[in-house]
Amino acid sequence: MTYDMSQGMPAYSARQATSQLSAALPELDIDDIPQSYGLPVITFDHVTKIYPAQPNKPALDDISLEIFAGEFVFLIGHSGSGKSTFIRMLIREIKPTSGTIKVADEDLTTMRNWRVPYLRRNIGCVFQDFKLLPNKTVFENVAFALEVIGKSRHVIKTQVPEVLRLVGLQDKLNKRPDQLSGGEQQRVSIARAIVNRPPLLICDEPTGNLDPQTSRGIMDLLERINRTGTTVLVATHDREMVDNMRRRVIALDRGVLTQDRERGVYRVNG
Amino acid sequence: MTYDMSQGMPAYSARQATSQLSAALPELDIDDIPQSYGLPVITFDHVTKIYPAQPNKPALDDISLEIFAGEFVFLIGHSGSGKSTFIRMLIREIKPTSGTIKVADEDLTTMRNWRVPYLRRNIGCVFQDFKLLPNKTVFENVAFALEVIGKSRHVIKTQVPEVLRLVGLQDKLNKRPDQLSGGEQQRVSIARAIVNRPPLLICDEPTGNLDPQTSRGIMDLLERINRTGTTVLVATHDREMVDNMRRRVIALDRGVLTQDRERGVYRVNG
Amino acid sequence: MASFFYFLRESFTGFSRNLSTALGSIITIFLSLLIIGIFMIGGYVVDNVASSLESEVSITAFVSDDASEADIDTVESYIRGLEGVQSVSFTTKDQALENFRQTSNSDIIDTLDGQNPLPASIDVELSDPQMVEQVASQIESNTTFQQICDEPDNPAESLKYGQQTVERLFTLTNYVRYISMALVALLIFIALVFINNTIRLAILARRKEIAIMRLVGASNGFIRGPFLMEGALHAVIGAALAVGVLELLRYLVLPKLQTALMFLNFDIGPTAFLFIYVMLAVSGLIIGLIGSAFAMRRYLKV
Amino acid sequence: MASFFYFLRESFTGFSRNLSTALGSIITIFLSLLIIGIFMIGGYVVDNVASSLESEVSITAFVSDDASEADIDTVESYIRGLEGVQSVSFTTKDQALENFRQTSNSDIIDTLDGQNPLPASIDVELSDPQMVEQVASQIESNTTFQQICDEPDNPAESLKYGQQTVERLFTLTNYVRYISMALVALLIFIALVFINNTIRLAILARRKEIAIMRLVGASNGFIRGPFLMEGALHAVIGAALAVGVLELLRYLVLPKLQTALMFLNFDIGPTAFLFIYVMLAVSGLIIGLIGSAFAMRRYLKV
Ligand SMILES: Nc1ncnc2c1ncn2[C@@H]1O[C@H](COP(=O)(O)OP(=O)(O)OP(=O)(O)O)[C@@H](O)[C@H]1O
Ligand SMILES: Nc1ncnc2c1ncn2[C@@H]1O[C@H](COP(=O)(O)OP(=O)(O)OP(=O)(O)O)[C@@H](O)[C@H]1O
Ligand SMILES: [Mg+2]
Ligand SMILES: [Mg+2]
Repeated sequence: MTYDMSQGMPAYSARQATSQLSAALPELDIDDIPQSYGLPVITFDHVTKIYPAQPNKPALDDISLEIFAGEFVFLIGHSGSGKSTFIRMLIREIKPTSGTIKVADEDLTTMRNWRVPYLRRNIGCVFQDFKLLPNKTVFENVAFALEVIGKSRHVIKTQVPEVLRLVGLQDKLNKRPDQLSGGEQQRVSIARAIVNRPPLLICDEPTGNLDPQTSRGIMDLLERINRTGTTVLVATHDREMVDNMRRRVIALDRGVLTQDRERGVYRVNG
Repeated sequence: MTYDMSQGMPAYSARQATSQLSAALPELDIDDIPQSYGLPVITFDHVTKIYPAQPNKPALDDISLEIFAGEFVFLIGHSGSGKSTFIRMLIREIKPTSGTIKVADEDLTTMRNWRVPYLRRNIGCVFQDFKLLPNKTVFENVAFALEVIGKSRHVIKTQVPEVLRLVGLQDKLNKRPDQLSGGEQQRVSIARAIVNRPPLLICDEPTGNLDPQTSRGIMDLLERINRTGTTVLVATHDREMVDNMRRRVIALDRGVLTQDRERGVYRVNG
Repeated sequence: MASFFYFLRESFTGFSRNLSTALGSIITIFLSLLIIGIFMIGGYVVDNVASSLESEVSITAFVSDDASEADIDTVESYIRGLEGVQSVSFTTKDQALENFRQTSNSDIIDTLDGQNPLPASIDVELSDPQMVEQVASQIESNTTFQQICDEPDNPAESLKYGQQTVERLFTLTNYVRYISMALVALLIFIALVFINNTIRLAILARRKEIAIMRLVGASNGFIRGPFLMEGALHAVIGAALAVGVLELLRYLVLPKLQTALMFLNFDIGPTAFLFIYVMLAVSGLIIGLIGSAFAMRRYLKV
Repeated sequence: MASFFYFLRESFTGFSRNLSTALGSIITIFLSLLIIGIFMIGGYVVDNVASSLESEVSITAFVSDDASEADIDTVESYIRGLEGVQSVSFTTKDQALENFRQTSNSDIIDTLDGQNPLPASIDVELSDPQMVEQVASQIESNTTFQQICDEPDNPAESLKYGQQTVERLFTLTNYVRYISMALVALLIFIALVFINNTIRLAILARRKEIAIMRLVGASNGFIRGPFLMEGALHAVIGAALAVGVLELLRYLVLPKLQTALMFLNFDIGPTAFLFIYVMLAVSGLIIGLIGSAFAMRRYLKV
């Protein structure tokens, strides 16, 4: 294959990238491959979400589950089955209609408004629609996640280019989002989510706009990040990826939890 | 499989949907399966596009090709290889830096500005980022494409619900885009593109946010639309789909045409 | 025509959807028109005062004590026939003394011991104050007047019309007019800028919407329609509000001001008000339409 | 402090990126402050006129022709010692006649045949025009004055200070003040509404940006910072422009107006101008900051 890595996917050897990231990632040893019986990072307890605009069809219906520290979980389901709703509740963009959600022992349903930014700084989130700041360059978009938590300009100047190189955007630093292709925007969103090394990483459809090769590169990256102890939750439609990686799979169907199994495959109905 | 069609994918039998659409689609007989040696609908003649913001790396580099009436063509390539640029030039959102582009014998490079809307009304386009009007409901977004070409309210009232049923959104008529899931928004964009039965249909990543089952439904729909004589161009990363359908595949790599073959598979490098 | 109704419907739904933007531009138009309206009313008041000052310009022709009544009648009817004269009246010596007593608060009258040094006079009111000099010279050249005037040696001395005062008055009222016109013009300009800014920002907030419409194949006219309609709708509502408030001012505040400030004349006719209101509505509409059209131009380059 | 510089940097880049929005709000602030400034200067002029009218309030105490100089001196020095009196001067009979001749344009003087019926008088200028009645009654009760006054039977008759005129003058100047204050208040209110509208629209145009910042974990303060900074920057630039234009007006237009309108007093001290400018800058800043903060509130509900 004559494909030049530096274009489609970041030019890193797995070894090199891992050591770079590991310097940045949470305090778990790299070799310490996490077990599912760690502490629960995410707890859903009979959670139901009914959007006011759609009162008689719950977007999520009585969901109870636990996700443990260090897990790598796929969230699958048909279009409109509630995956993004699940994720939006985790970062408290919305509140559940009933039930309780806990993230790292904090109850999101009773959390005070002013604490929400601190919650979000501990959750890296790749949004399905990217949510890049249109008036900032790629560099500034990623740097923003660091500025928000008060990192010094020196730290920003070194970490941002590094993480952009990891997602293969080293030569797009000064472009604005509307000067990027769809897949490049998606990778900026991924870079922003991982740049401040959050203990919890949530990705909503992180490879929907990426070709298979770049997707595989991103997935490898997520897996390596997971291996450093970060809990990773990925909502996806990519059957190939789910089937190949064989991790825990949670399936939703019209808001109902239909499947939750270790080493699962892409199949929505139990 | 217990999956209810009316949720994930439109509740139509292939027969029924075909007859509904055929009443609406261009004047080719359904049985008249088009041959690639029809008239050229799209002609690229040594087209190069260099974005001012990125002057030393052409987004498209000396592309020459022809797409004929009635063809079904996949456009593949890595993230950032120029697929969306290709499409944006077809609807004259941007002009090529050099070379000429013809759509149905009209030269887009010399086309007068006031004629552009008429060009666009003859091209159904599914945008990678959906481009839905945020202040209009699903119904209104789709209806807008008909209002623009001056269709009567009666026609709108019958055709819009029909096409929304085809993409499985019959119960979301009155939602606004921000009340929809990513995949639902994508399907609204598809509905808008096909509702006025354009002779040329261009889809940029139409299934990036859709689960495999819904994707297959959409692809079946596109195929049936193609069978009525509509020329269809689909930019995609969905390897499974390309490999299964075995249609003409055009591959781009960093702006260069690397492959153009009948009955191709997903492979970027010739 | 069908698309007119489409535009109308669109502008109404756009209205309810972008309520806060809509309110913003309506309030801006309303306040702008209100200021303009208040200043137009103020302009009328100033004009009233100026013309009442001007109308006080009159000519007094002093008549000698021994002029015969016939001669006086001749002169009076001669003056009445002159161009620019509105009315002519006669003031006897006694009336003159009485007037003086009333207008002057000096004690000089008391010292006269029954004498009356004041002459009788013919008082000429002018219909056109600017013609005062011409009328005066015509009176002066009248032979009968030259005989009966108070100072026959120099008839001009018997004519009083305060040349200086008249001239000063004209410069004053003209200045007041110019200044208030400049102020109104400035305010209208400022209102225009405000409204244009508001509309520009409102459209800026919807530039993405406009771009999408264009990508879907809407022609510029089709896109412009609802926005123009919306601008016009805002203008009409804003103008209606301004007219309403001005009517309130007219019936509630003006009468109070009038009793308080007797020396100003707030008596503005209903046609003047009608004129002001029509002006406001029309200019609001023009501003709204042109502002929208102008603000949209740069988003409609295809 | 580090984030202060972050905010500053952000507001500058925000500035250059959203140039047309920025220009819009700057122009709005500039024009609003300019109107307010012009009306504040106008207020000073009105005040000048009012107080010069008020300062013309004086008391004239008529003295009989046969009063001795010693008595007059006694009364003068008595009056000089009264509270509220600014200066005292003496007008002889001849001067009185001359003054009368100049101020009155009636021919009555010519008829006096060398007589001088006018009395001499002591003229009292007041430092506080509102004390006119009090000073007058004190003069009236002075025994020396009662002897030398023009009408010894009724000393009050020898004192002229135009009670009615004074009262009318006060109501007039007060009314003018109230009306101009009301007008200035209205204009300030309108300017506030305009600025708030502008800022609201500008932030509305960026509501998506704000929402994204919040989703990425920025605290409200962190988001508000650059926007407030930007609002303040616009306010400062707008205020500077307004001050510049007012300075131009002050040095180019005011002198011309002064020569044209002699009867108005445009003589406003530099401290008054300084006060106006500081007021403009401060109010612009407050408006910009509070406007931004207020406009942002609804987008910062978490
Ligand atoms: N703000 C909202 N108001 C009303 N309904 C909503 C809103 N947001 C989402 N929904 C509805 O809730 C359901 C779940 O939406 P969600 O975005 O969670 O789906 P999803 O699993 O992410 O789908 P996709 O894979 O297409 O992104 C959908 O039917 C959607 O229409
Ligand atoms: N407005 C722009 N200004 C400068 N460069 C641009 C602009 N738009 C796109 N580009 C660049 O041109 C290249 C091609 O972009 P394009 O959007 O065509 O890619 P694509 O094939 O659609 O990718 P994807 O699959 O990720 O959507 C990319 O490198 C992109 O960064
Ligand atoms: Mg989703
Ligand atoms: Mg693309």
